[in-house]
Order: sequence, then structure tokens, then C-alpha cells
Amino acid sequence: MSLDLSVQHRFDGFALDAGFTAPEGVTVLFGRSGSGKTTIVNVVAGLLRPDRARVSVCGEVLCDSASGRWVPAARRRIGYVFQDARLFPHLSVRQNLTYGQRFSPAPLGTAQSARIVEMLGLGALLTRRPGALSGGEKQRVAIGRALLSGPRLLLMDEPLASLDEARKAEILPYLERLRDEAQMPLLYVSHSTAEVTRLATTLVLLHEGRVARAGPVADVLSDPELAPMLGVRRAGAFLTGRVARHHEDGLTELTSPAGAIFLPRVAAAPGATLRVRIAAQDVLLAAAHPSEISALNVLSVEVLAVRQGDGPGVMVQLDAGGERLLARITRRSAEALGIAPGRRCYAIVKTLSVAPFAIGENATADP
Amino acid sequence: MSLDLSVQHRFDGFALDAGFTAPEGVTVLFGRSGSGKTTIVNVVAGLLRPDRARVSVCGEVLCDSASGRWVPAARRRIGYVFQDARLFPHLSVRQNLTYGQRFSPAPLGTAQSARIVEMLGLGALLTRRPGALSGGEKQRVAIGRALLSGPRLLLMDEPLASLDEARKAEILPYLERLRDEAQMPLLYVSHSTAEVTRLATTLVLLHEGRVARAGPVADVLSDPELAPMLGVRRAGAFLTGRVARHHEDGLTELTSPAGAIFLPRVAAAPGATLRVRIAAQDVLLAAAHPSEISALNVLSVEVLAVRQGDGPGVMVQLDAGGERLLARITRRSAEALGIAPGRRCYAIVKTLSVAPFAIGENATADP
Amino acid sequence: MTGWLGPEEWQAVALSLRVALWATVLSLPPGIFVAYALARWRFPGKLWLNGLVHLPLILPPVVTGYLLLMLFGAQGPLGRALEAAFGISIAFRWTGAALAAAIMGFPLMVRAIRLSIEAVDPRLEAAAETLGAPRLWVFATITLPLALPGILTGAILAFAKAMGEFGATITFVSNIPGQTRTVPSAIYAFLQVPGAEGAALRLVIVSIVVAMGALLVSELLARRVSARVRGS
Amino acid sequence: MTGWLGPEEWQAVALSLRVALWATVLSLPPGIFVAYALARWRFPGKLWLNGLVHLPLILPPVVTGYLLLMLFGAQGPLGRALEAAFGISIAFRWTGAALAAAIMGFPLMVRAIRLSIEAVDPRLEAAAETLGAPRLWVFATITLPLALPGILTGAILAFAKAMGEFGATITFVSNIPGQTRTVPSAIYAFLQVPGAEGAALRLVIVSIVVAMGALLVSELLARRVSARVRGS
Amino acid sequence: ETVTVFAAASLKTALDEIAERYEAEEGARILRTYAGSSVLARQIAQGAPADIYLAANSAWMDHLEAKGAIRAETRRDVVSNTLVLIAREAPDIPDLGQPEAWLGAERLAVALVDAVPAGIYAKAALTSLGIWDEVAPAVVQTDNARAALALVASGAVGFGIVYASDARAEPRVRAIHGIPAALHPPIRYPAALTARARADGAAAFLDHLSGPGARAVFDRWGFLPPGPAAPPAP
Ligand SMILES: Nc1ncnc2c1ncn2[C@@H]1O[C@H](COP(=O)(O)OP(=O)(O)OP(=O)(O)O)[C@@H](O)[C@H]1O
Ligand SMILES: Nc1ncnc2c1ncn2[C@@H]1O[C@H](COP(=O)(O)OP(=O)(O)OP(=O)(O)O)[C@@H](O)[C@H]1O
Ligand code: MOO
Ligand SMILES: [Mg+2]
Ligand SMILES: [Mg+2]
Repeated sequence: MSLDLSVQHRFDGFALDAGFTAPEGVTVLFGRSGSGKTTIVNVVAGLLRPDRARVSVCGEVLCDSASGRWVPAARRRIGYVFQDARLFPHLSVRQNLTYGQRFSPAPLGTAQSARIVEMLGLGALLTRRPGALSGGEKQRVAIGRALLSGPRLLLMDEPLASLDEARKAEILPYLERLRDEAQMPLLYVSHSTAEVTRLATTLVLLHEGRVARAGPVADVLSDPELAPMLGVRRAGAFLTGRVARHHEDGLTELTSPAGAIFLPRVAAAPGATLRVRIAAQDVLLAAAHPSEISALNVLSVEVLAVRQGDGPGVMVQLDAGGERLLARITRRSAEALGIAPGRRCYAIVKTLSVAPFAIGENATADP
Repeated sequence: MSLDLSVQHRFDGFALDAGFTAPEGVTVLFGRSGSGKTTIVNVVAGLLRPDRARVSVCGEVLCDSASGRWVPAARRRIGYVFQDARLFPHLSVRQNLTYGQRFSPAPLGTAQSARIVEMLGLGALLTRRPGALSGGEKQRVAIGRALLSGPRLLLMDEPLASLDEARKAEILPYLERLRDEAQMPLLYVSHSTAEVTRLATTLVLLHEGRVARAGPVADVLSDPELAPMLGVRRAGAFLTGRVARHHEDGLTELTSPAGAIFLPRVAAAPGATLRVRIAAQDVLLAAAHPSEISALNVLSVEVLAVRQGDGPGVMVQLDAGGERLLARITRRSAEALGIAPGRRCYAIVKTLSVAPFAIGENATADP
Repeated sequence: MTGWLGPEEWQAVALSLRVALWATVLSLPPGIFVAYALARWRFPGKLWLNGLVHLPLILPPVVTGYLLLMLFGAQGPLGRALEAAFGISIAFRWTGAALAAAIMGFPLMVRAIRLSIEAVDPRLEAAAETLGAPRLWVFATITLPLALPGILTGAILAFAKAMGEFGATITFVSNIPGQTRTVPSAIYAFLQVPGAEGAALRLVIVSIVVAMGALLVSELLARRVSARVRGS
Repeated sequence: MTGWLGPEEWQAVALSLRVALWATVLSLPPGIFVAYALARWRFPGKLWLNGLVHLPLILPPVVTGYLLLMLFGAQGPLGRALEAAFGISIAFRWTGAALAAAIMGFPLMVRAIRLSIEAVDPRLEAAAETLGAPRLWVFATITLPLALPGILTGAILAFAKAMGEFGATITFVSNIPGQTRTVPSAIYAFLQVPGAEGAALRLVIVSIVVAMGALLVSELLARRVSARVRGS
Repeated sequence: ETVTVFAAASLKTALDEIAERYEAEEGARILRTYAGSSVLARQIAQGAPADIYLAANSAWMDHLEAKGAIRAETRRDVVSNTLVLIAREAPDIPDLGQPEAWLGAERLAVALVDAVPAGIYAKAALTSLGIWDEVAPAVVQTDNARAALALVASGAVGFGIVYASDARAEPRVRAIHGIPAALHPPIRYPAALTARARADGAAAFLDHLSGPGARAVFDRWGFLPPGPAAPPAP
């Protein structure tokens, strides 16, 4: 299952010329306001007929200006959660939710539907109309409506922006499951680091209508060159490990080439491969192996490169047993510790800062 | 300048009964989706006439069900950035922006208006109509429209939710300046930790229509009891210090009762009082004073209390020279380090994790 | 009450009601279709269709009646075709009165419905399409219900017009008691005779009462419809 | 062309145009006001006002004309009052024809405008209020422009109706050449004479051409208006 | 000076011709207003600016006279008329009293039988013949005599009873039987000056209408002289 896309379109004062492949998993479209994210999503959904485009989903061509092919939106089976909720104002929440069900060739079972409704916390709202919902409630109904239509590809345009953290924390695992179990590709527009790092398998960076960078999220996020574009706080790296065991005190231990890594318990069977993300912001460097410290993860590393930014910080690229790691520290500390390519030191990572990151695995974080 | 509010209102299936005082500065309304935030904001704006309410802004009563007083929305001079942008679809961006200007008794000067337009990045959009704007562009116009109407109180309902980090980073300092210079109270609905910690002076926690907790943001956020309600990642504490000096390498040094604190350069004159926020998530504990480590802030602390959560973590309340600090570490480390009330140890805080937090001071973070 | 109006007048009232109801009900489907086409499609001849729909409003009613007679009369092309195909004749029948009323009310109905359809946000229709709904279903479940205020308005305008239509009706189907003597025809007849104003007034009152009742019902329906859409 | 229609006919065309234009222009302000009141306010007697507005649609036009004659004639209460106060008399004048046309078109106009005003999102009006705009300003800058499609529709319906109005006009202001002989009245007179169908047909064609022109202009205006609101 | 005439619509052609000639000869201006007799009468009662009222039957003139809206002393009958049975292409019929023979399954168009003069006279004649009840179900009533003529002319209806003057002007129909004047009240077109008539020219034109010049034109359009009319030949 994958989505191939190339699209050219001009609006007055804005030119879009983008192409990328979204493989299985979650592809996050990332870019500044007005960079063309919604426009691309609309083309995929079949709501905007661009000047020139070719869009195909797992080999089926949905739109091809060369041959004139154009599959209408209704026959694409693509779920779309709009940036504005776009609920049907005259229908109850229940009717909104079930609107797409009758057209689905593979309708969701009652149990599955009920689970979605419960996860989204919509049970008490079913008889209301959209006019009587709060902003976040509307958005949750919109998500439910798209999910219940049983799509084969899901488009989500900043679906969680208006939700509180607690609600996000409830919905994110579900999206992860969707990604992992249903193997439904997701094209996801988001501004949120947390969502990107939790969900994304592929990251497409848009800049003024063009793809600035696209690729596996680990590559894009750990590229120190992209740090300014992504925002320094978003930079980070990925380590791959194997689940060694689950400890009683709520921790999971991984074995990785970089060393043992502890993180909050993850629902993955021992032996499973797991990816974890470590934000550059969360890494401390020490000249000597620190003792009696609350951080459980201390990795022996070698400095590969140091990149100076504008502010007081530097971005340090590290090698940890063959894996790459990023650390963002002050210039002063870098000088004090003599951080320069070739220098060996220790990277300290708080257990609780390690975020599990699962691709194609039945692995989610315990809440 | 302050806002006093008490309001009771029933919707079918939802009862609001809330009251709080919003002093000068930014009061953030915080609470889950559907907890009544927008409803309260609507009452303040004069758009919803609740069952019972009393609202006064710096002594002027805007609404009082007891006396039947009700000042219509148009005469309240309260700017409102709606959760949905609500731009006037038939007017150009320019006309939307200037709509409120003619009614303002204290209209903004051309230079000031131009600055706002530039800050919001609207210069190139002025002749467009809202139908041709992206989601984030719409929201920026909505913010500009409210600001340009020269209000004496500003209501913002998740104004930045649909903006990218870079744009947020541009707008936040402006809101801070607004708070500090114009001494305009802001009632601000937000789900974002970053916004809360940057902007809030007062935090009002809403839970199912009631005020669960209200008070200075430092008190609310550093209350370990509220951590589950706020989300553990949001908990943190505040230290007050005096600007000692600005170093050449982009760091600012504070003297505080807890010791010297380094943080990224802040635009405050030496001698100015400054508050900084340290998230519990970002604090490491060590039994001994670590040497040769990239973190510049090492504080000698004494454990006051340890609060066990559900997961693998514990919340540790610390005393640092009379100031309170919170640290979130794993249970395992707590046991290993013998963390218990009375234990003396060291708190390690990365320089780059210290966020400046200005109240009533001309202090903002350098970008 | 039966003493107040004679049996012939009651007959006229009953007939007018029947004519107005059928005229309204039967012109609704084509009215909605034409309104939708004018609101949402681009096609050659759109301006002509629009003009044609408005003709009965522009022309003096007598002319419209006369044209109908030319078309649907015993010698008219459509009249002959109907007669040959189905053995139906509508001239001088109440069915003809309903046709005349429907045609006279058609521009009012189409305009109101078109206005409402144009006000339906096409982005909602697009949203429905992404959920897999075929165009016709989207129309029936999104466009139509959201345009309901306009459809109601169109229907009530057509009904009221049908209750009051005189010129086209009497020209096309004449004034046959019990068959085509509608209330306006009866009123007209009374007005031709010196001193019969009283009788005319009684019929005027009856038609006002009937039409006000219809208005009231439509207002209440409209209120409920818009409350539905606004939420709660 | 002057050879094709006689000077009297041209007079009738010019008069009809004048009557229809004035009827439309003068009924717009009250039409908008009444439509707004019906759409947005709650007040006692609202249902009665609504009924009153619809009366001219419900009643046979001749009855409306008759009532106008009774009210505004030399013996009528309003006629006498106008005469006494301003020395104005409108019965049997073209001004009376404009009044009759305006009243006959009023329900059509009000309904269309009301429909459009009801479709304006009140949350936009609320947003304008929070910007400090007084109600009247909000109405003029938000409600009115957004209701423009309906106002255009209402105006074109009223204009078309005014061009075609016959029953009320001839009853109220008669059929005086150069003063109150509108195109429909002239057509009527021709139709009363055997063999004059040709002359009637010429006038019918003229009124169709005029009304189609008005329709066309209104369509183009409406298209531009809605393009404006949709963006770009 | 201008004289305003309010005249029944069915007089249009003849009156237009008379007035145009009069205007050419006398230099006066004759403003003609045509509508139904009832409409015009009501308007005159409400102060319409008419100098002369020319009605298609006596009832409305009587009504105005009773109200004092006309000058009774100037009232006179200007022309009279008769009714004929018309069809598009049927042969002449021998006996009007046998409707089953000539009407068959066809319909009969007449003006409103209780309201419009042509219809009232037609009903009176059919009643006198004793066949009204038999014919009534086939009767198609129109709002004026002219519309009944049009129905027959267009073939929408088989037969009609209309004024002889109308039948003569319509080439597509022919009179297949006269209606004897004795079967109905006399058909008269009365004229009078209105109470508000100021112009001297009005009296002059009224006199002209009943004079020989106008008589000739009326004759040509099928109207008969006033007074007891001779029954037309079948
Ligand atoms: N018109 C209404 N009728 C009935 N219930 C309503 C109405 N408006 C809001 N509510 C309900 O009142 C509650 C509070 O709504 P409100 O919009 O204030 O929530 P909120 O805190 O702003 O949520 P969010 O963060 O999702 O925007 C919700 O449960 C909502 O469903
Ligand atoms: N109908 C239109 N006419 C003209 N320009 C348009 C139109 N729609 C969008 N644009 C412009 O195209 C650009 C891309 O818009 P798009 O909605 O794809 O942005 P986006 O990346 O989704 O932004 P956001 O994060 O703010 O939602 C913007 O500059 C916008 O102003
Ligand atoms: O158009 Mo009319 O004058 O209502 O029958
Ligand atoms: Mg977008
Ligand atoms: Mg809200």
C-alpha cells in the first residue's frame, strides 16, 4: 500500500510543484502556514483538480492529467478529516458518524464502531447536533466520521490541533494501531512535534509549495542541516533496539548497539525490534561516566561533528556503537568539555525522555 | 486592570458554575475539551447571556444578573480571537483587519498597525479574500483583526493551535510584549504547554464546568497534586532570580537563592528580577556533585516529598535554598539514590531547558 | 357557516384548495430540479432556461393563459398529443387550473429554492463525497435538507400564488362551476355585478383565512427546521 | 422600429419601465427592513405582519386593486389624507401604478431577502459586534452585503412582476394612455379586439425583451457577487 | 383641450376610429381608456378623471346614476348589439331550440353568465328558449365576451354565443344562427357625461358619438343603431 503523487498547481500568488511517495505507515506533511499542505491533501482526496497531477494509491491511478483520468472523490474511498471539522449541521452526531458507512464496501463491525466512538469520547454526544458542540468535540466527531467510513487511505489535516493533551494521548495510540494493524496509509498534516515523533514513518517537508526534503522520519529528523528548518527543539535521533525484558518497576529494557536503554514500559513482546527517539534537547554530555545519577541511560559515544547555531547552543552529532545520536548543549559546555570531532564522552538520557517509536510493530506505549 | 467573573449557565447536559479573578497579565483557561472554556469566553465577550453571571473589568460591571445590567458586546471594547477564525468572507484581508478601527476610541497608529501586519506575515495577503487563505493564514488575520481594534481586554480562544512552530515563535513574543507593555489583560484558552509556560501569569483549571484550581501559574504548575490533572509532562516549578550578567557566549546568569542559574540570553537589564520555569521532566538528580558535565546548572537541594504515580515515574518535590523545585524521575532511580524526604542531593538542569518567564517586566527571550 | 357561504362558494373554496395543493406538490420536483440546475450547473442555454422560467412573471397573466390554451387546447400541439397518447385533456378541467397555477407560481418557487441551494456550503457536499456518497445521495441528504428553508418558502409562495391566480386560469380553463371556478374566478364574477361586493368580500375572507393558515404552518415548520440546523 | 410599434405603444413601454423601476427601487428599503424584522426579530404581531405582506399574493390581483382604490381613491381615507396633507393624489396617476406594482411584488421581494438574511451566519455578526461596531453598522457592512444575492433576486422578481402586473394596476389606476397605460394594460386592450392579436404580440415581445435584459444583468451581478464571497 | 373617455373594452376598434377622425377634424384631443364596464364604473365613483362614460350595459350606468356620479340628463344609448351563435366551420343550423342536434358533445363558450353582460344576455336567451338547463353543463364561461370568441376562433371550443359585432371582426368564425333580440333584454351601450366633466368639448364629443358620423363607423364594425333593434337575419 503506498501513495504516489506529483502535482503542479498555481493559485494567484502561489505555485505548488511537489511530488513524493508515501509508503505504508504515516506520512506527515510538515511545513509553514501556507506552504501548500492542505492543497496537496485536497488533490489526493479528489476535491481540487489541479493544473497537472498524477496520483496513484497502491498502483491504482486516481488522477492523471496526461491521460485525463480522474476518479471522482466519492469513488476513491479516502477518508478525510478536514482542517475545519465540516460536520453536517442538520444531522445529529450519530448521523454524522454513520454517514459514510452505507457506502463502504468493507463496513466496520458494530464492536469496532463502538470502540471508536468510545475512544473519541462521543458516547454522550450522539443525539446532539454540531451546533451544540465545543470546538474539540466537533473535531472528534470529524475524526470518527472519517474512521467509520472504512477508508483505505486516511487524510488528516491537523486533526488534533484543537484537542487537549489528555484527549490527544487517548487518540494517538489509536492512530498508531491503525497505522500498524490496518496497514492503512495515513497522510497527516501536523505542526506538533509530539505527533510527528509518535506517528510519522515518513516526513515530507514542504517549503513554499516545494518538497524541501522527504524521507524516513529518522533520517529527516536526525539531519543536523535541517534543524533550523524544523526548529531546533524538534531535532533528534533514533536508536533501534531489541526488547530485552520488562521490569517490574514499569520500565522496558532494550539492547541496542549503543548499549542498554531503559524507557517507560512499552507493549511489545521481548525480542521485538523497537525504535526509540531521543530529542537532541534531552541529551546531556559528560566527560566521565557519572555515578549515582537519576538517569538510567548512559551511553559511551564519540563526537562526529559539531554544528554551531545562531544562539548559545551547538548541535553535536554523536556515534553510539554505530548509531547516530544528536545532542544540543551550550557552546560554553562544549568548550569546557572539549567537544570536538573524535572526542569520546558519555551521553546521558533520562529514562522518561525516551519515546518509543514503532514501525510496523504491534508496539505502543503504556498510557 | 483586572477581570472578575462569576457565571452559572446550563446547557442541555452541561452545567457551568465558575468564578475567578483574572489579574493583570495573561490568564490561561485550561481544561479538557468540553469543559466550558469557550462558554466562559463568550460570556465575557457579551455573546452569550448566561442564566446568572456577574462580570466586571477593572471595576466596570459589564454584566450583572442581579441588577439586570448588560453591556452589549459592541460597547465592551473586548477583542476576541475566535476558535474558528470567523473572518468576513466578503471583505478583503485588509478590510477585515481594519474593520474594528473606526470604532476604537484609541485607534492604533499607522506604524503600530503596520508592525502587527508584518509580524503576522500578512503583507502579501492584504488584497485576498478569506476564501483564498490557508487555515493558518485565516487564523493570523483573525488575530490581527482583534489586535487592530484597540481593545482594552483581549480574549483568545486557542489562537495559535493551527500555526506552525516558527510562526508561533514569532507571535508569542508579541503577545508577551502586549501583556507587559500595554498592560492589557488577556484571557487565553490554550492546550499547549509551551504557550502556558511562556504566557500565563494566572492559570485557571476548568473541570466539567467548574474551576478545579485557579491562581498564579507558578503555584498551580508546581503543585504535585495537580500533576495528573495537568498531565505529568506539564508539571514544573518556578525560580525567581536577579539578572547578574549577560555572557558573551549567549548565556544569561541569574543569582537566585537556589544558586547561580544559566539560561539562554534574555533581554532584561542586569539587576532585573526574572522568573524561570523548570519542567519536572527536565530535572536530573544526582547523589554527588557531578563534574565535567554539559549541564551548567547544578543546584544543591533537599527532598521534601515524593509522590508515586501510576507509571514508572515518581514526582519529587525539592527545596533549593528556600525555593521549590519539581523533578520527575523513575521509581528505580529514586530507590537507587535513596530519594526520601530529608535526603540531600543535587538537581541537574540543562541550560537550554530553562525557560524565562517574565511577569510585569520588560523581559523577553531573545529569539 | 354553510349558511354564510352558498354551496357554490364552498365548491369554489374546495376546488381552489385542491388546485393550489396539486399545483404546489406537482411543481416541487421540477422546481427543485430546475433550481439546482440553475444554481450549480453550467450548461449552454442556461440563460434561456432562466428566462423561460421567469416568463409567467413577466407576461400579463392573460397572455400566459392564452399561450397555454394555444398549446394545450383541443387544437394545440400538446393538447392533441396528450389526447392521442393518453386520452387526457386538461383544458377546461381542474387539472388545467392546477397546471396554470403551477406555471404562474413556478418562477417564485424556483427563485426561492435556487437562493437556498446557492447558500448551501459546497464544502459540505465535498465532505459528503469523500465519505463515498454518490452525487444523488449527497443531494438528497445534504443539499436538500440544508435548502429546506428555501423549499418551504418556495412552496408557500407557489401555494399562495395558486390561491390568488386568476388571469391565466380563467383564460386557459374558463370558469365552469364545480370544475374550474376557483375562488378568484368567483370573486371576479361577483365584482362584475353592481352591489355584489358583499359576496365577493366573504370569499376574500375565506381565501385570506386559508392562506394565512398555510403561512402559519410554513412559518412553524421553518422555525423548527432552522432550530435544527442551528443546533440543540 | 418606431414604425413597428406606434407612438402610443412606445409610450406604454416607457411608462412600464418607469413604473417597474420606481416600484422596485422604492420598495427595496422597506422590503429589506421588513425582511430583516421577519428574519431576525421576535415581536408581537410578527405573524400578522407576515400575513399582511403576503396578502397581495393570496388575493386575486383585481381585489388588491379594488382595495387600493377604496383606500387611495378620492373618497378613500388615505387618498383624502394625502390630498389634504400634501395635495398629492396617486389614484389614476403613474405613481399609483408604481404603488400597485410595488405592493404586488412586495411579498416576492421580502421572501427572497428574508431567506438570504436568514442564511447569513449570525456568528459573523457577533464577531463584528466584538469589534465595536454598532448594530446598524453591522447590518450595513456584514448582513446586507452577505444577503446581496437575495436582495438581487428580490429586486429582479419585483421588477419582473411590475412589468407584468395587470389586474391590480388596471383596477386601481385604470388604463389612461400616457399616464397609466402600462404594457400589460395595452396588451389587454388589444386582446379585447378581434383581429388585434398582432399588435398584442408585438407588445408581448417587447416586454419579454426588456425583462430578459433585466434578468441577464441580474444574473451577471449575482455571479460576480457570489464569486466575491467564495474568495479570489 | 382634452376629453377623457372611459369606454368598455369591446368598443375599442370602433371608438378609436371615431376619435381619431374627430381629433383630425375638430382639433380636440380624445383620451381613450378601455377596461371592463365594472372596473370603469368603480373608478368613476372614486373620482377618476373621466369626462364621458361609455358602458357595455345599463346596470353599471344605473349604478353610477344612483350615486350621482353621472349627469343623468346627458345619458343616452349610443349603439345596440345582438347576439349570434358562432362556430369555426359548422354549417348553419335550422333550429336553435334543439341543442342535441347542433351542440352534440361540443362545448359552448359564453361570457360569465351571472356577471358579464354578454353572458347574462346569452343565458336569458337560452332560458327563454327553454334549453338553459340542458345546455348548462356544456357551457364554458369566460371573463368577457372577447375571450369566448377567442376560444371558438382557436378551435378550443366548438360553439359560442357572442356579440354580432365581435363575430364580424373575427375571420376564423362564422355566425351560424342569429339570436332573436326578443329572447333577452335589449343590449344597449349607454353613454353619459360624468358629474366632474368640465370640458365643453366633452358634451360636443358625446353628441358626436350619437351623431351620423359616428353612426357610420359603428355600423361598419357591426353595431346597430340604438333603440328597438330589428332582429338580424339568420
Ligand atoms: N449551544 C449548546 N447547546 C448545548 N450544549 C452546548 C452548547 N454549546 C456548548 N455546549 C456544551 O457545553 C460544553 C462546554 O462547551 P465549550 O464550547 O465551552 O467547551 P470548551 O471547553 O471550549 O471545549 P473545546 O476545548 O473542545 O473547545 C460542551 O460539553 C458542549 O457540548
Ligand atoms: N482558492 C485559492 N485562491 C488563491 N490562493 C489560494 C487558494 N487556496 C489556497 N491558496 C493559497 O495557497 C497557499 C497554500 O495553501 P494551503 O491551504 O495548501 O496551505 P497550508 O499549507 O495548508 O497552510 P496552513 O498550515 O496554514 O493550513 C496559501 O498561500 C494560500 O493562500
Ligand atoms: O400575475 Mo397576476 O396580475 O397575480 O394574475
Ligand atoms: Mg491547511
Ligand atoms: Mg472551545
